[in-house]
Order: sequence, then structure tokens, then C-alpha cells
Amino acid sequence: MTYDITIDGKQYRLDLNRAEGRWSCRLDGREVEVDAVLARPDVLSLRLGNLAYEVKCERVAGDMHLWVGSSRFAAVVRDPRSLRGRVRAVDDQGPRKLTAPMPGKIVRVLVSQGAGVEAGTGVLVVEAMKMQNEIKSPKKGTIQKILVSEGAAVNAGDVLAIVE
Amino acid sequence: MTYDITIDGKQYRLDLNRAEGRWSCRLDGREVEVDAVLARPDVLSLRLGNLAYEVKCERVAGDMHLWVGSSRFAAVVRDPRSLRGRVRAVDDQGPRKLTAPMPGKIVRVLVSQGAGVEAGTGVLVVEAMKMQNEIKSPKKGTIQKILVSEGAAVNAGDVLAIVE
Amino acid sequence: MFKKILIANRGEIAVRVIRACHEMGIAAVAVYSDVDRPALHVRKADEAYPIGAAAASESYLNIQKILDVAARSGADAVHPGYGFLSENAKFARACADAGIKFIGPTAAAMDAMGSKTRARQAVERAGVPFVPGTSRGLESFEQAEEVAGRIGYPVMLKAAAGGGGKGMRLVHGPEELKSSLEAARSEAERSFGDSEVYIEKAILNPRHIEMQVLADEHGNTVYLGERECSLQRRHQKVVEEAPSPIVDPDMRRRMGEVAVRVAQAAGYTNAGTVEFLVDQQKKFYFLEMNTRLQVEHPVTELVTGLDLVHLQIRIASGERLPFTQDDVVIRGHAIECRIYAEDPDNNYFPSPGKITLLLAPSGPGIRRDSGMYEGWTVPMDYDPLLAKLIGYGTDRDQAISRLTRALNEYFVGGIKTNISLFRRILSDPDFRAARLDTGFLDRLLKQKRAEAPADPKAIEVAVIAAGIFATLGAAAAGAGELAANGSANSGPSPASNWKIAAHKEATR
Amino acid sequence: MFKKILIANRGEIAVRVIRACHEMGIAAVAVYSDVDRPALHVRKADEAYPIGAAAASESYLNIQKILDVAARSGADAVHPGYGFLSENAKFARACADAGIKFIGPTAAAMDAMGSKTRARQAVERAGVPFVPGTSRGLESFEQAEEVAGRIGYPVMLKAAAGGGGKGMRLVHGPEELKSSLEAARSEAERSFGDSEVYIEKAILNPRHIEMQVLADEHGNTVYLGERECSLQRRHQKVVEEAPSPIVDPDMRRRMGEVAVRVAQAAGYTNAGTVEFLVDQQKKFYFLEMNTRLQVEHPVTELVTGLDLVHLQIRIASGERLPFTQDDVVIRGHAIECRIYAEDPDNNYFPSPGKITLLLAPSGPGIRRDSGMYEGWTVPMDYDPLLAKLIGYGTDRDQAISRLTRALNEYFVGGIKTNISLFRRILSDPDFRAARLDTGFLDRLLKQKRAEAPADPKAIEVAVIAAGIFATLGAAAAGAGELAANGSANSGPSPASNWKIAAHKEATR
Repeated sequence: MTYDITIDGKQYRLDLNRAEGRWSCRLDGREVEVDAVLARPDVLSLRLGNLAYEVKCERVAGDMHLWVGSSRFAAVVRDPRSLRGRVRAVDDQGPRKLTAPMPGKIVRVLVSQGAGVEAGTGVLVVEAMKMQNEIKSPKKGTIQKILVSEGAAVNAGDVLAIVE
Repeated sequence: MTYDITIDGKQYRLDLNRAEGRWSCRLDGREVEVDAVLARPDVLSLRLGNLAYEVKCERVAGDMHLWVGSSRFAAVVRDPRSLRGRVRAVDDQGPRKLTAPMPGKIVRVLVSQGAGVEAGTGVLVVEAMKMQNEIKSPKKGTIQKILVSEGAAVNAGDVLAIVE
Repeated sequence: MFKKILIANRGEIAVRVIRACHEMGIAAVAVYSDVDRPALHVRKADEAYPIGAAAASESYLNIQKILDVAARSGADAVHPGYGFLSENAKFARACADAGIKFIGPTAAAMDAMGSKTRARQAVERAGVPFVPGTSRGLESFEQAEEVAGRIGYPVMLKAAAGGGGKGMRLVHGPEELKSSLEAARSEAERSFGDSEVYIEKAILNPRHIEMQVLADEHGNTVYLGERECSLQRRHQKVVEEAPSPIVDPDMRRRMGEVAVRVAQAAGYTNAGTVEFLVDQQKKFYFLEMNTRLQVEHPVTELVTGLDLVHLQIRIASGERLPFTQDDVVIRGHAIECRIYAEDPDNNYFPSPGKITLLLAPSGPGIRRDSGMYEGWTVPMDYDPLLAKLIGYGTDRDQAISRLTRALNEYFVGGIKTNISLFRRILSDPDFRAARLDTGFLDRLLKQKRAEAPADPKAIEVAVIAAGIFATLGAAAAGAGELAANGSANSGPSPASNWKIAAHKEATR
Repeated sequence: MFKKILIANRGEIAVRVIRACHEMGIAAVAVYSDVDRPALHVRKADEAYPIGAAAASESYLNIQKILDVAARSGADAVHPGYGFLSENAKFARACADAGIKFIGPTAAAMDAMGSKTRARQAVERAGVPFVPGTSRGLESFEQAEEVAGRIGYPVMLKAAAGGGGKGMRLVHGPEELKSSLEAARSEAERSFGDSEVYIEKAILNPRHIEMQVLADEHGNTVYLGERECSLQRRHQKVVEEAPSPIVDPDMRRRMGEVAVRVAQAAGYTNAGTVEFLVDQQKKFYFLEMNTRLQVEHPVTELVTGLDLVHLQIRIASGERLPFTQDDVVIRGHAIECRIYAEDPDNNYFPSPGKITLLLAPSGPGIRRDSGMYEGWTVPMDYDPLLAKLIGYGTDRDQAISRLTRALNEYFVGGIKTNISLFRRILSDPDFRAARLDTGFLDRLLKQKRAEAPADPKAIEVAVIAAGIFATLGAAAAGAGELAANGSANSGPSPASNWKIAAHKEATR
């Protein structure tokens, strides 16, 4: 398998093959001695040469994060031969969605549709676990749409409003 | 679903139905109020009325054991409408198999084929985890067959010899 | 001794009390709200009763429902834990009326310490030092002006019924006083239904140090040493330790004796905590008394070798304290981290959800009091405290190093936790040197986090691991959604609940 | 201080030492045999090196391979744990020759204490009481007859190189002496390659009590109190506690001073244990010295508040003991259970295999030192010790009750463990009353187990649970065979290994 893997904004080419229980691995063309055991689901005991690592994999809504010791890395894995997993370009100029960072309840809508906002202006307040959290506009612009109303229950990732 | 469940030599008839996430349950015709949540695979949080139990399920080679608190029960579950799971009659009179109680290595065969043995006579010695364990004849009789030789590696449940 | 105790709480503290009951041969009765049926305290209890909807007011705060369960189950005592009804004198009174022992102080003692002004009056009579200011609610702006002028600015305005930083205002000079007083009053009225506000001198960069006391019902009161609780975020404690690095035996004795005097002034019984502010000259001032078991009680247990919950139960059942003040010896050092379901990279937003992977630390010097388990969905309805990790060591350095080691072993997948915050705190040079005050954590969090460039070797490891996980595919993935759970569960899971609700909103 | 330590061991003790290294900021190097690649100590180490086949002689006992890894990794010290090479003077000497610090006593001290007769000679010179008998190997049957007649029957014959009950014979009278001597000699020759046998008076129903000592390399030696280790099965310790219920401060001081004298006579450094037999009059006799960290060291850590592995490392790096004898205070009570992979319902046969479900206890007063994890396959090649569960309490009763509670929370599915044995021991009236001796456990196990008729309610629960599990089907089942494991693993799993081997046997 060949993967293009992006971590911290940098892309790496990984060639990985498994035969008879052994991995062979090239990272950006350089051979790396790899020995991997899946200790538990999502927990890998990895040896690179003789250095030992316990790597944990976090999967939330299609995102993959890897914990190496106490460092956490977001990884995007693409198969260069397939279309699946192609990253869509993020358009910083266009409309931006405000999403709920956690499940909770909308306790206040602070601005009305059509209002102008600065970057950092509070748009809505979500309550979860006895705490109220202001969802702020990520950019200067106009509130194009408010998609929820006060009292609504929302899930993590739900779109709450759109700023353009 | 209707099950015939045998525990400690006694058979119970259990009628179990689930509708809209709720269980209804009759045990030997008597209605029992049951509320069950699978906390983790093989771990059930069970309420009978308001009494609470954590029940663990152990499955080894098709056998089911249930732990209720610190008591362990072997359960045989049969569907009375199917043939599957019918218990074969155990013939105490006929030939008896000696099986390995754990994986290990045969370090000694103590009697030869055709020899007469008493109940409790040592037949073979299996070694595992630095311990040697004598496998004894369960009955008085003759060693019909020794199926392993010294030095052999065996798995739990492997038949080692037959006494008749 | 009691035969059966009802635990009117949830989460790690309910598990803590159930364990104590089992250790003492007492049956434990759990109560749970609709979203808490799969909670750990229900799994561990001997009996479990549903008490209503997720909202605490419908369940854990509903006195009548809890007393009904006590009656139905035949419980002879109630342990309230902390939070919820634990400091509710009405509940303590209702228990007494129903002939059920409330494991805690009497309603009268709770009343005496429940209002901050009443508590100040009581300790004033007992000759206990408190922060200079009024011990009664302010009657007028003129009175506030006069007192502030006398004790000197900056001053604090505080709500008598206050807590959690609400109804509190720091006033730097006379020109701010009027508007601050009005603001504090209206916030107090809104938050507690009581606009009473008093004034006290603002102590700059104080330490928050508290003293554990224990009183039996035969007149014996002892102190069990102090806890340093200066590490707070939004007036919530985050890290606590015992002993305090600045308290020496003489200061401990003086603070302890004052704390005992406070308890005795209130006619206090059972476990309680007297909180002090300590200024930079190590002068200490009474702040308030917490009339319950504290979240951070384990650090005291580790350095004294005592079990506070066992002792609470024994005291409530009428036993005498089994030791005297002279028997209490502080040995070693203990530090507690409160593990919360919140996202340190996103302004500490709460992070409820399903725990897909849980690796829990253990080993020498590590105590873990937890209410979570792998596969459990953290509901969004309650305080986000998941567990407490406590490290003990021969000295403070060893406690820190053991705790750091254990934090590195701790992994909670599927939700966000504040575990990384503790690694940051424990490695901070000021924390290591014990230069602590209540502003410490806010200052630390404001610092531009030293963006240590990621170790290139760690990135290499992450890249290769990502590729291996991708190759292994679904077989290597953790629990994720436990298919059978929702179906075996008596109700829909909270997550699906939210989804349904959100969907309704979107389509109406 | 060392920069990197190689841990020449596996299982829970390797994990224990790795944790200590991490707490002290030292890199930890693991070694592993072919079947141990997925072991917990490999997961937790900073570096890990394969050292050969499963058989210990090919890997963990292979001095050259371990020294090679030390050289390749640049480790500056080796911690041997217990078992394997920990008491091998040749290994200690080879480490010294290679310029790598062996964390333990010198080879000379190990030699002095390694042979039981040599140890008896050394303590005899130091004026330490030992069990009456010879302190040298028996030269003839006539000498044996003479000594036995003088000290009086019953007597024990013991192999000088002995351990684990091998080469040991109890002789009730003169008529048994000759055959017993021959048997002991030939067993000693077979087991240890050394037929030297000595004689000592048999002490009936003794207690086995041992004293922990610690000596730095600057001449300071202290004792850290005793451990009661009378609960043994086949001469293997099963439950240990500190302090001993029969040792009072005066006896502790006397035993401790004797233990220090033994250590000093041997020129001992680092951690060691002096074992005593104690008769029914509480007279104690030197038995032997263990020149390593003991399995049961955690009970001493809990009652003294010290970390023995940290101290071992600090001593080996040349530091002085950071405290004196007067600073050592015993507080509270600690009891350890050794969790083995063995089947208590089937004559304690070992039970290797895959752990399909693991519920681990925690909470107040509970320490867990474990080498297992859910999904791991316990190999059949080594000692079956999986983990140690240690309970601490203000007093012995509380330690027992906390431990009992924790044992009830502990669940290991997929293999058999001896957890139920501890529940039985801890509830035994004689154990509760601390009426212990080395015959206790054998007597308990011989008792026809009181077949308490199963609680009908528990059976009802089991029947219903069985039906629910059957209905939920595979979705409710635990890990079982982890499909991806074998494939990600660098070699076949032990289980499939056996299957292949067994198949070969059957078809040839």
C-alpha cells in the first residue's frame, strides 16, 4: 500500500507492505525498520529499530488522531490511487459554518440573521455539563443564517449558523 | 424466545422478549421484572425489580459461564424448538477421554497402552508455566490408547489418552 | 451500624461511597436519572432505583423522590456525597423527619454555616480571624463607602448566599464602588434569589488553604491537616494537595485549632472543611465552611492513612472517634488531579460523548477514583468530573513524578479530557517550586503556550502508525458504537436523543 | 544518576521498574523473548530488544544476550527484578566487568548468601540465631545421626543450594533418616547439580517472617520492618502482609537489628531480605537471605511510605540513604495477593491463554501492580504470576475489607485465576484472627470446601443473564480472538503455535 499522509501541514509518502506477519516500510523513500503489534483495538505497540512506542488512535467522525506519548497528531491519510479521501480546499473567503463543538442545548442566540459581526463576536451560547459556552464568529462578516433556535438540543458538529 | 437453561443440574424454562428496548421475562411461568444494559461486551448490568447485579459472561470453547458477584455458574442454553444444543448423554460406563486441562508439554507418560489403572492413577505429566501436573485416570480400567508422546506440545482440551 | 445506605448522588463519588459501604458490610442503594441507567454507580450498587428525568431538578435534587426510594428500599441512612443535596439543610431536616439518618452535619449546623454572613457572625463570636470587613449584609451604599474607606481598597463585594464566583466583584477604588455594588446585588438576586451582599478586604494573590475537621456526636472534634487548593480555574479547584507546601507544623496546629473552634461554634458533627485565605505573610483568614465531604478528600486520606467515608459512616451511626488529635500524623505528600470531560485545546468546552478506549494507570503511589468505563457515554447533563487521579509520594517531588508518570499512562479516547493540562501544570517551574496562589492557573493559561516544535521522531512514528491503522482497517478499531448497547438499554442513548431533537429543530 | 536502565525481566516486575525509571527521568530498555513481543513491558518501555526463544535459558537467563543489549543500547545500569538472573552472582560479576552497574548487591555478597550453608556459617560468626543444626554440609550418615540425636527429632534435611522445597525432607525419627538423606541428596543433585545437604531442627507450625533491609554503599544499613509470609502453597508465598500481626515494636527492633547484622556480615548493599522462622514462643531463627527485591516489596512500601525501587536505583548510583533508622515509621497495614493464572477448581493447574475481558479494581487503599491487559495472551512458558493486588488500611481489618471489596471487583475472563482463593482466605476465621503458620494454607485447601448451597436468587440472575446473552448473540461477546492481532504481530501467536505442534505430533 502507498499512502500520502499529512501531519502538521506536511505531507509524507509512506509505502507499507506486510508479508508473513512482517512489515516493510519506506518513508519518503527511506527504508524504516518497523515492527508493529496491535495490543488492543486502537493501541499499537510499535518499534522503529529498537525504539519502542505505544501509539493510540483516536477516531472521531472520520478524523484520525494519533497519540505518541503525550503528543497528539491529526493525520489525513490518502490513497494516491483513489479519489476517496481527497481533501477539499478550504475557502477562507467564502461562507463559514459555525458548528457545535459538543452536544448541548442552545440557551441564547445573541445576534439576529443579517447582522454584521466582527471576528470573535459571540453568536450563540451552548450549554452542556452545567457550563455555558459562547460560540464566536470566526471572521468579520454578516450572519447569513441562524439554523437553530433557543432551547434546541444539538449534537457535536451540527451547523448552528453561517457567516459570510 | 424460549430457552431451556440448565444450571447446577436443574433446568429452567425462560421466556424472553424484547420490544422497544424493554425486556419481558417469564421464568418457569412466573413473570420477572427485568431491566438489562450491556455495559461492555460480556458485562451486563441487570436489575430484577430494584435489585442490581453486575453479571459477567465467560465463553470458553462454546461453554458459557456466568459470574454473579463472586459465584460462577455453568449454563447450558438450549432452544427447545431446535435440535442444536441437545445434550448428549454422558456414558459413565464406556470409555473415558483424558484431556489436557491447559496448554503445555507432555513431559512424561507414566503407563503404557494396555496397562490396568485404578481411579486416580497418574497417566501422564503435563508441564506448563514451570509446573508439572499429573493427569490422573478418572476411573478403574484399562488404558485403551495413549495419543501423545513425551515432548509433545498440547493444547487445552486435546485428548491425551483413553481409559476403558 | 447501618444495614443499608442510600447514596443520593452519581459519578465517582457515588462509586466511592458504594465501595465504602461494601467494605463495611453495608448494602448500597443507588438512584439514577434516565440518562444514568448505564452509569458505573448503578452497576456497582446492590439496589438501584430510577428517579426521573436527566435534569437534576427532576432527579438528584428532588428531595421527595429520594426519600421515597429510602422508604421503599428500607435504607436507614443517606449519604449525599458532594454537590446536589449535600449542603441542603432542608434535605437534612426532611431525612431526620423521615427517621433516616443523614450522613453529615445537622440541619442547624448547615444553616449556621450556609450563609457567608451568618458564618462570619458565628466565627466572629468565636474569636476566629476572618478577612476584615462586614459580617452582615450591607444596608446602604453609604455603609459600603464607610467600611471600604476604613479597611482600605481594593475590596471585594460578595454575595452572602454566594458560590462559584457569582455575585462577586473586585473593587479597586471608591469610584467603582457604586456600580459594582449594584451589579453584585443584582447578580446575587438573579443567581441565588437573595441580594444580600457584604464587603471584605481584597487579599491579593492569596493562597486557598483549607482544613479538614471531623467531629463525632459526643463532643470530640479533631483536625486532619490542611489541603492546598490554590490552583483554580473560574473559581473551581483543579489540583489539590496535602500538605500545603507553606504550612509548617506550628501553622498547621494554629489553623487546625481555629478550624476546630469554628466547627464547635456551629455545633458541627461529621466531616467538614474550613476554608481559609492565606496572604503573602502567611496570615490566614476564615473564608467559609463546607458542610460536606470535599471532592479532594483523598489527598487527606493518603497523608493521614485514614478513610474519611468510613469515619463519616461510623460517626453518623453514633460511634466515637476512634483516635485523638495526637494520633493524627501527616506523612508524605499527595496531589489530586480532577479529570474533566472538557477540551483544553478549545477553551475548556465540555466534551460529553462515548468513551471508545480507556487505558487507566495504576502502580505504586497511584489512587484512581473513577466513575467512567470504556464503552460508557458521558451524558451532557451533569458536572464534567469523570475521575480523580491522586499521586502519593514520600515527598512532594516524588508525588509529582509518580503523578506525571500516571498521567502519561492515562488515555481516554472518544471524548476530550483535561489530562494534558495536568502535564503542563506539573511540569511548570513555579508549580514545582510551590509558588502558588489563586491566580496561578489563570496566568498559566494566558501564557502563549510554548509551542515546542513537535519531535520529528514522534511525527515519523505518527505517520507510520497512521499508515498501519489504515492498512489494518476496521479490525483494529476500538469499540465505537456498541451495537447491542442501545438495544439492550431500556431507553434510547443520549446521543441518539440529541440527534432526534436536533432533527426536529431542523425540520420544523 | 543513571541515564538509561536495562530491565532484565518481564511481567509485572518489569513494568514496576519501568515506571520507577520514568518517574526518575531515566530511559527504560526492555528485553523480550519471542513470545513476549506483545507483553506489557514492551509497550511501556522506551526501547525494546528481542533476545531469543521463549525458553528462559535462550532469553531471560542468557547473560551474554542481555549484556549485548546493554552495550548496544548504551544502558549504564541493569535492574534484574526478581527471579531469572536476579540472584546470579556470575551475572552481577559480568555486569561489573562490562562496566554496567548491577542494581543489587555485589557478587561477593551474593556468593556469601547464595549457599544456605555458607550463609549459616556467616551468620554464626556474626552471632545471629539460626535454627539449630549444622552450618556445613553433612559429611556422612553417621554425622547426620549424631546431630539429629543431639538436636532432637523431628529434623529437616535441606539442600545447601536449595529453594522451592526441592531437596528438602522432614524426618520424624531415626528410622527414616537414612532413606531421607539419600533421597534429599539425589534430589539436590538432580535439581541443583549439587548434592550438599545439611540438617536442622524441624520447627513445627512456624511462621515465616522476613525483614526488609536497605544498605547504601557508604556503610549505612537500615531495616524497614517485617513482612508476614506464612501463607504458602508448595513453599510458594501466596499472601503477604506488613506488619506481622504478632510482631510488636520491641520484637521488630530485635529482628531488625539482627537482619542489619546479617547484612553487614555479608558486606551487603542495596535492597535485601532476611528470612526468619518464628516458633510458637515467638523465638526467631535466621533462615536465609534473599539478595534481591522481593515480589512482596509493595506491602513494605505502603506501610513505610517509601519507594524501594527508587531507593535501589539511588543507592546503586552511589547516593547515600536519604533517611536514618529513626525516620522509618510503620503506619497502617498492607496485604498483598498474588494473582496467578491457575485454576483453583482444578488443583491449581496453570491456565495460560487469552484474556478476553479484564475488569480491574481501583479506589481507596488499592494498589495494583499488573503485567496483563485485555486482549493479551498469557504465554505458557513462564511463572504464572499475572499481577499483585495490594490493599492498605488504617488497620488490618480495614486492609482486609478493602482488599475483599477489590477482589470482588476484579474479573479476568478467558483464563482461570486464583482470585476466588483469596476471597476464601480473607474470609477465613483463622486468617481474620491472624492465627497463621506455614501449614495454614495446606490445611485450608484440604478442608472439604464448605459447599454453601448457591443463593437461589443468584441462580435466577444467572439463568436470566444466560438467556439475555444468548438473545444478544455475538454483538454482546467480548474480544475473543482479536483478528488483527496475529496478523499485525511479527510471529504466530503462542496458541496457534501449540496447535501446529500438536497437529504435527498427531500426524507423525
